[in-house]
Amino acid sequence: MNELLRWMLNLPPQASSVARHIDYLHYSVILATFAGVTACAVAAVYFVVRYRRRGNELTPHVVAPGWLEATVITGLLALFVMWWLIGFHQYRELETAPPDAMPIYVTAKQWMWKFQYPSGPSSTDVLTVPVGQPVKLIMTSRDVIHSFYVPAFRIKQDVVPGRATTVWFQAETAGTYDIMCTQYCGTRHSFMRGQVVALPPDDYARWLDAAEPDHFAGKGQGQGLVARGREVAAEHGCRRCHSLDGTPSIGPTWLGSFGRVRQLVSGGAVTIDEDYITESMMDPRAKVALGFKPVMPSFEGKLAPADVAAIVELIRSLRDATPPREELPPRD
Amino acid sequence: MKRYLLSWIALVVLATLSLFVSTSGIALSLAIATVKAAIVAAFFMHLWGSRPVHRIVFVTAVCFIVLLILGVVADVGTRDIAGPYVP
Amino acid sequence: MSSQYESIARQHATARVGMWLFLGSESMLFAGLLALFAAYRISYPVAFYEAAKHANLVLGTINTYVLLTSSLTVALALHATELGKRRASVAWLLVSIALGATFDVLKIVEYAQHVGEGFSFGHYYTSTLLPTPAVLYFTLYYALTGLHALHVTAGIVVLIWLALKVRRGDFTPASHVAFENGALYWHLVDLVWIFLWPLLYLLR
Amino acid sequence: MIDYLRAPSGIRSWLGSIDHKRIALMYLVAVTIALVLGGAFAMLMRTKLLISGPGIMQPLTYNRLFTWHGVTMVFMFMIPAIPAVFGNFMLPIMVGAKDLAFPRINLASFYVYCAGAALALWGMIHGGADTGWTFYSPYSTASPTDVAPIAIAIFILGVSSIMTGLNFIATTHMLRVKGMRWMDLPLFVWAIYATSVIQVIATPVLGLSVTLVAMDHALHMGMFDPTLGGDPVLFQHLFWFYSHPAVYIMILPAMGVITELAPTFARKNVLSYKAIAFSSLGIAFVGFLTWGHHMFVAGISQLDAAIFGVMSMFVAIFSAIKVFTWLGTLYKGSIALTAPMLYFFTFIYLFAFGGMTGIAVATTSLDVHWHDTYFVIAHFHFIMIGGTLTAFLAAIHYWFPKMFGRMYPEKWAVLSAVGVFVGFNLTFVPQFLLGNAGMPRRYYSYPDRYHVLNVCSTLGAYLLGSVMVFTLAYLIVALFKGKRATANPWGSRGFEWRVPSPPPTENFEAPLDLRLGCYEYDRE
Repeated sequence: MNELLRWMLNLPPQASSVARHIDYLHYSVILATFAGVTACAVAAVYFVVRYRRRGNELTPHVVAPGWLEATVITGLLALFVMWWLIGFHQYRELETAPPDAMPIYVTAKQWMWKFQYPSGPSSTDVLTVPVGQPVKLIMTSRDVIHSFYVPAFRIKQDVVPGRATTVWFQAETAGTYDIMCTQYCGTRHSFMRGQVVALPPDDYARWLDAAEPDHFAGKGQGQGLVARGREVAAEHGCRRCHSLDGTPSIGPTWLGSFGRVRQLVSGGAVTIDEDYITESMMDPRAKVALGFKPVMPSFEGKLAPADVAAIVELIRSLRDATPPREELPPRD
Repeated sequence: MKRYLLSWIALVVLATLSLFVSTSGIALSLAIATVKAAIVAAFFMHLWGSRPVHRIVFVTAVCFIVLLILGVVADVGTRDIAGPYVP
Repeated sequence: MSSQYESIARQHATARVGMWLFLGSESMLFAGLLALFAAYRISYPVAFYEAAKHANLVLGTINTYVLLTSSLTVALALHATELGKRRASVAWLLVSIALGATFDVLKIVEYAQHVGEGFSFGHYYTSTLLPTPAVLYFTLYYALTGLHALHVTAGIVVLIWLALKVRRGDFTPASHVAFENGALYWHLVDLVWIFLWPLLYLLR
Repeated sequence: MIDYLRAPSGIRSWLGSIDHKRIALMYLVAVTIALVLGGAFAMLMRTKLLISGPGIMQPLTYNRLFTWHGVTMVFMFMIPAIPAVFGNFMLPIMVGAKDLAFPRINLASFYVYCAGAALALWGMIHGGADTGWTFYSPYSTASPTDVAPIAIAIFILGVSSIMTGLNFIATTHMLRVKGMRWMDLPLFVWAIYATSVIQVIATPVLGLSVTLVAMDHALHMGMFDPTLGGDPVLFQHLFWFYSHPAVYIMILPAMGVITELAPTFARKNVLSYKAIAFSSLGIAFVGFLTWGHHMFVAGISQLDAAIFGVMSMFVAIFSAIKVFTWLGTLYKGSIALTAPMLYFFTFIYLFAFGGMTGIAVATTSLDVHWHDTYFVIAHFHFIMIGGTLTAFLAAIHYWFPKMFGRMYPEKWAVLSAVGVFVGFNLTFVPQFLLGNAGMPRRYYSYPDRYHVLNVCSTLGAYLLGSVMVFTLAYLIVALFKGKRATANPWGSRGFEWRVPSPPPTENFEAPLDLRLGCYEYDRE
């Protein structure tokens, strides 16, 4: 039944964990549409034939009974709100990635996709992922709004410049599926297409080892992104203000900070995640940590995406160690 | 005539008041501004005694201004409230 | 009286309804900018807090008093026309025009001072004192007060046209709906400034 | 009483006329030219999509074409079409007035429309705007093409729209004939009133957002510039705050026309007057709460997505009420299958189908798959062409005798109605399937697997285009050669059929007699 309806509606294969549920909701909505519209058509044809004009006779003033109107309205409203409830529940699943999802950094640039894996390799336009494991894409754009769309996974998320948006999926069947940019982004918008290659876990592991990390940053032969992160942090002077072992310094320590909630000078708090770290590198004075001076320079344009990803991975790798008691200076 | 002078005095007093009370946050200043706006609308713009259509148009416009601001603020303010994924 | 109305009073009432619809529509123009201001203020509270300190509170406050007083003088001018006192009405109108002009001049002075300090808008923003999102405060500042100043200037033109008509004696205590609509427009301009002033200047 | 067509003759008397009927005809000419122009752009686009890879035209040309198609159709045809032509002509007669509240503003709105249209055409010839009619920043503020003229032209067209709306609201409130209460108003007047409320309230926000885009593009004002901390999603909020109510500006007058057809050709009282009247107002006001469903995947918060999702479901209820009330009106009627009635059934079928796919797209998780694909394009064309354009054709045929004093050729009209239905379905049903398969919109070249459906859609477009040209042709011929029409060729009780056709400049010799209501077919 599912296959028949999927073929009739010309839907792409259901290759992700959520695709099947979304398609069931799709079938219910489309079938209800056909039912409703054919009912209207049949009623119209019946009325035209049954009540065709025979002469300019007078017609009774029929008033719609209140109960009929009420039931029709509440019935329809219940149906529509039920669809919304199911739809929004699925939307929540689509929007919030599972905590154990493997992060991959996506940079959208005018008319190409760049993928950066946490363990080093990076690739353009082809995203290789393991089957059966949730993958979280942390995406940002270097120029205009693009939109990451994989029809086979039923996922889509606009990639907004100046911000990190995330989308997640879990490939169920191996194969190659099209990536398409669906937000108009310029002359070659329709050529901005890529592929997701879903490999069984062991093939994926083999692919990962074999894949030479892109000499993107020119350094860091063959070691992971975390090691590259340490090197980039030293080279760009981050280590002068941010310690890795918890010793207090000019800037907040990175030890055990990932995932924690941090108070801000401007009041309010923020959970330290990729979004906050990326933003603080590009625009450090936007959300200054409580108890510290806004002295950090901006790294906008000085750090390649691979370096940004490397530093985020470095901070993520330090999160399990327990930080020393954070003594905060009294609030001046 | 007297009504105009009275409302002018009220407006000036309220303006000066909101100057001193501004340190205690934007909400109070906006409340005072709304009172001043009500005075101008009611007396200077004769909303007080004129046709109900005028009041309906004024209230509708104010409602839609607030609606647009709320819609945008509701989005920007709650962008990362989404809790962890519970399967 | 146009032929589709059955009485001149009906035509005047319709003119007032038309004017109020126009005022409702005009105020929606500011709704968009206010929504942007609210959104950016929530995204960057610190930057806006810092930037608001550089807004010239003295000139802002003077402008508030200027506009409030001009609302009074326009109302008095209308009142004088209703009583048939043409000379007093023209006098009050001239005071209102002067106050409106003062507002515009103070605005230009403020703009010059800001641009001098490097707080221009968008890509022309050159100051490095403040956190980067502060440029949004000034872009919004110029957009909001610029649009408002445009409306003040349009209001001044309307007041000048009204003054000429009053001097020519076109308005009688029975028929002066154009004057009422002109006054309504001026009061709307004052109403908008009543909200702009706390938002832009009193962000302490 | 000489009728308004021949009263003062001569070009100057037409171009300077403040008679609402003459201004309506001038709008009809301008709006038809816009329709033909927009249609031509669409035909060129469909021609390119015949082949899947690059070819026939440069990508930049195609991108400009879909922008011009969008701008011309939305701002120069869909929004002014029914209100400015049939609202202008019929509203005063239906409320029993001699003319609109502000005739000079009415004439001014026509010339402001012409100025806006001229500036837009100059912008297009000057090679402007490849940003899509939605002008999403930051691409619209960084586009190599010249965006500012077309953006300012849209602002000017908005001003004309506000002037028309303002005129209609004032007329409905203040110029009803003595003794006509709100519940005696024809339902077309309710629909035009609700449309005017949206026009007056929502259009300024569009004016602001396109001006911001024009200034960002020309003066680098950087309001939405991400490098300066700006947030492009905020532009989408401002744009869709106008543009969703704008789709109700397009559909409400069409619903008004359809509501007038049912009682006349079924010779029967409307099933429930209050349901239709208040659902028009309901659509107008609740329509303002749903703009976020265009941005489910744009990066708005989940809370916002929830609110806008629910509200979109509520606004659909009002449309559903209208469809059931129209069908209910036919029950126990005496239906004559004339050409307007064929358009009536086309409208019911296509609008019901388009509306239900609207519910489908408003369901949040399904929108993630369909957003910005050809499914959305098929949905809104079902409502715009299946709804508004069909109602526009129905209105022209229904009120042709009243406006021009002549009858249209019934045989050709039936043929054109059937042609529109077939051509339309052949064009847009394949696009539903393309959208399901995931073909994104605004694609100059597409993967080969979508090729067959695109060719089919293009053939449908050619058929629909030729039927439209055929319809235009026989209507122009009927202007001069049509049979003389009596005052009430359809035997309708509507107020507009109680004045001679074509009506005199003053509309009424004696004030409108309200003893017999406009939908009372149950007594003589």
